Amino acid sequence: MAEYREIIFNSDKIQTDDYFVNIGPQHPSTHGALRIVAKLEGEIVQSIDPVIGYIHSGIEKMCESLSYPQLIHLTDRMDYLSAHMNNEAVCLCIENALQVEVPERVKYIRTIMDELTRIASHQLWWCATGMDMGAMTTFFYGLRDREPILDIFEETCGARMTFNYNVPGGLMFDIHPNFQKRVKDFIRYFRKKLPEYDTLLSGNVIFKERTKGLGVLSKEEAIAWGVTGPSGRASGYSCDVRKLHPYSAYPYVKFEEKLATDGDTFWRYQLRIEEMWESMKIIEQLIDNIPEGDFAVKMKGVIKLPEGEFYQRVESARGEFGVFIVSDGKKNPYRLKFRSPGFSNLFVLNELVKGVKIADLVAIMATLDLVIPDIDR
Amino acid sequence: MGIRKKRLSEIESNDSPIISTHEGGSIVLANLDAMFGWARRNSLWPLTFGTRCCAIEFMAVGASRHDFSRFGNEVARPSVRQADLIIISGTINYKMAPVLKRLYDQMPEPKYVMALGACATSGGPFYYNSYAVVKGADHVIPVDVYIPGCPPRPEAYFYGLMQLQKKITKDRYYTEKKLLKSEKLK
Amino acid sequence: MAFSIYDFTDLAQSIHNGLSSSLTPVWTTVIEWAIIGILYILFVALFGLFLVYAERKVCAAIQQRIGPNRVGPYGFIQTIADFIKLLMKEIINPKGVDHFLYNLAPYIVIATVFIIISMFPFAPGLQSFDFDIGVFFVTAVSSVGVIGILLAGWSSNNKYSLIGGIRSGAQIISYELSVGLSLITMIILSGTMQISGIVNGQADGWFLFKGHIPAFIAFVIFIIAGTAETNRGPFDLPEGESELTGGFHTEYSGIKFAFFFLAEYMNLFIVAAMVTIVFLGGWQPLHFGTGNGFNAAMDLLPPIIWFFLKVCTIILLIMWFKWTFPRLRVDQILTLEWKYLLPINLFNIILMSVVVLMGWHW
Amino acid sequence: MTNEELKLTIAKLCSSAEFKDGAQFLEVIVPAADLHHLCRELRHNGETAFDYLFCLTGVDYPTYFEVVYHLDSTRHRHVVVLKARTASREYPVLDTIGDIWPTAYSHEREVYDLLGVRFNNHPDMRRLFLEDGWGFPLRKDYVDPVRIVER
Repeated sequence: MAEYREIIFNSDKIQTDDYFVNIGPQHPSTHGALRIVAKLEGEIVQSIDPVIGYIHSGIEKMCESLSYPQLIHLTDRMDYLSAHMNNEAVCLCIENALQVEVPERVKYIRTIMDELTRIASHQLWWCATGMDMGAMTTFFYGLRDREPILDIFEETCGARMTFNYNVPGGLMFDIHPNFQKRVKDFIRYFRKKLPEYDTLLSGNVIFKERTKGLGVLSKEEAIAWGVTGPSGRASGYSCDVRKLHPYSAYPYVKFEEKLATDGDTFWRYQLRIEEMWESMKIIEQLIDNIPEGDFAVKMKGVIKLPEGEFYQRVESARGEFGVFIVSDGKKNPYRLKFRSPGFSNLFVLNELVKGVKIADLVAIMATLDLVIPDIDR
Repeated sequence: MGIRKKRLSEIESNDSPIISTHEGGSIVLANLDAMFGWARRNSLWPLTFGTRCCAIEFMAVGASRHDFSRFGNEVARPSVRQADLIIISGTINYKMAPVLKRLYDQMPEPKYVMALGACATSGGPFYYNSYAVVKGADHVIPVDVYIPGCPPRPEAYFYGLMQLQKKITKDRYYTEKKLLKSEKLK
Repeated sequence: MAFSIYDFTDLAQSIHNGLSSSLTPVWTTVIEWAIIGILYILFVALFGLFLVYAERKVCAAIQQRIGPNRVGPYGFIQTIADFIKLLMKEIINPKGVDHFLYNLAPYIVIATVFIIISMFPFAPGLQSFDFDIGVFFVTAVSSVGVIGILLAGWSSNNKYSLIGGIRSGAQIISYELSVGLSLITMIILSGTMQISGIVNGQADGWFLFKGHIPAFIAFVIFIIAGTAETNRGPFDLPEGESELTGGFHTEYSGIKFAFFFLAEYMNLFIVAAMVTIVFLGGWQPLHFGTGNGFNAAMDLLPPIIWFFLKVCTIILLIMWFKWTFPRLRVDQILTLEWKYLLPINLFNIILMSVVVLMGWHW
Repeated sequence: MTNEELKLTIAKLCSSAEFKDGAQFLEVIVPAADLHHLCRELRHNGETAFDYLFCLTGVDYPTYFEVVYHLDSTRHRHVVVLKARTASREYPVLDTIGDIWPTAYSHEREVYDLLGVRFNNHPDMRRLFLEDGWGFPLRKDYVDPVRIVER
């Protein structure tokens, strides 16, 4: 839909029925600096054109001039809500390329941190979804429950959001002695609080009316557009990397991959809530069994990957996150590409919003869970 | 008449312009300024503008634990026309810079800018080797307060907010405007 | 009467007598107008500021926060700071707006508020106009406010504003029906359209209890429709932050925005006051039957306090809606009105007519 | 299917494909002319059924650009990596595969934006992240003395 450009420059093509509205780059519902050019007829969206790049910072280019341990901190700033998974993806990629086996303890801690990050991310997504739907109070409930997780993160690695906790070969440092107790406290607390989310938002009749049957994405479409994560699983597309290509401690735990068949906005919402329950189950299975041992293996001072191409997929909070490293044997990568889940998820939006209202566009966008720096990189 | 107005150029930085102008009128103006300063610093409505991770910390500032509404700071306006404060929370790149500039221009006076986090202050982690990032938002618009951190903790935000409040208290907007006017007349 | 010491009729009469004894009738009228005008402006400003403060505290309580607490005790003068700041903000006239309409719109909205408020009896004798068709007048004037919003949306030369304005038009025109029909239901019960008559008719029991089921249905519908009329959540489509940034007031700054802001809260007061007058007995204390001890105890509280107590309760309820519910979609709002509220209302009118005809009300 | 079987199948579909084994996934170097044909076959052939394109990216080499396609099959769960090389670095061009996997349209725009590889038959070949008139930053010879602070 590049036609708005033509229309702007060729005034004889102007139609009186349709008009274009720029949503963003500064707009409360675009979750950052996304611009959506929407072609509207009255309130009804005809088609949209996502214009991205307002937060593009050239991370892939920067990585080419950084060494491997250095570039990990940039992955924090991409999808800052699943920073730990991004870190882990790069570390796993490097470890697989060097064929380093990390200690079991590292695997357990990484998995627990992954799942905590996932819960925190989904909580924030829940806040934002509620706000986009006009229910302001969700914002405060979600962030209230997110703070205890951030406390755990802070105690573990000193940062609330951008951890830089993973290093190739293990972790930056060992967990705090309080870690297990704090995590267990949190799980106990959050098991009580999570039903509140249903009471406040998903149990509400207005919410159900607004989301059910809206923005339906079929399984075939989801696969073809590469929509992964809870958004893809809502369409019945089994795409959980934790199940398909298990990494870290995921082979040791029992958990369900939640699937839905409807593929509408409501199920994209519901699956994220259910994922939080699953994440808590995973953490509970691991938290008492963290084995003793080293928190990192000794790596060489300068990490050099062998020549070749390496790909690592992990399940981030938004879907399949991939790292593709082309190495020429030097200490920094020749080419590094991040396959961000949001990128694919964003471009399916045009398929979902044809013929819906503006308010629905916002709702659909919210349940696709877009993090714009993740898309722009 | 015995009243001599000081020219703007004669006023030194520590020389309060209020005392030297009139005896009667200036005190009213000074009090007006104090009142406006009080009103402005206690009612800083931010624009909902966030680009990167700092925006999430900004949301955390608004949430229940930290709660910036205590400062009268919570009325986040989505429209620039009603906002007093742009909090640049995140990276500004070359594509975003004109947008930011435009937002700033659309804001009504008096307006304040806070650079939250390393990216907005200097480009932060994207300072070196990045082709897209503006090395500090102050290349685009004037910034009043810089808050370090990547991202800054909510406490840091509050410290920055208080610094901004202090700065606004010192504003002599009304008296200076009068002075400027009289300067022009001469 | 038990509340005669709280009656303002004598006070108003004595002021009037004092003025007319020394002045010509024309001057008396002018001065009385001025006094009333100043009183209303003061009331709107102060009560509006109080409502803004109350909303911030109420939403803070719902959201487990503290709310403003730095300016004055418990942040009580926070909104005064906001107001002074808004007064001193630069007023921007964006390029391409229709200047006349753009500047007129906020005044229409705020003027409507004043006209309607002049109809309300805050206490016995504290009412400036008392038409025969008071209720009709209130509903008629309250629809003028939407013209202000439509003009604001249209003249701003902004697509968000336009969508917001049109949404507001559709919404208020629809919900005006429900408001009107629920009022008609109550008019059937009360037998008068005069506001003082309605209030006086509830001396021995509020209409909410007198009218049995139909009155209760009308009450619920009136609160829903009234919330929609004030453009507040879950019906805040015209502003719909997440979709339309600011909606119809996107382009307004400074004092003009303050007018919209104030008018929103005063509309809240108007709806609450109408509910109070029509369903909850206006300034009448809570009475059951006649001449018992309970009624005497209730009379101890002055009527003006009763009035504001009821108003504030309703306002609290409407604020609670806003901070709990997600926003409706525009077609759902219209569906709710035309498919559910309107038929229920029409049925309810018949029910009420039967109740009144058969004399089943007290 | 195992990598060996995949190799046989692909060799049948496209005789000029070169294979590189021993890496993480099976890597196939496809001539640019056969790319679209092979992709269509891989997508619609029931045995291969590569219906999920999970990564598409470009790499800048000294004499050519290489576009790398990571394909996954949700039915058989096997992965193959296709690589197509442009004929030259001066005017790099390949066929689009967006009609086979629609997600490729946006990924190809990204490759065009950052590397300058054009795609034939792409309906919307615009810049994605950057504005018109920028260079192609992921090329190794990209210099921007104004915007880049070198360390």
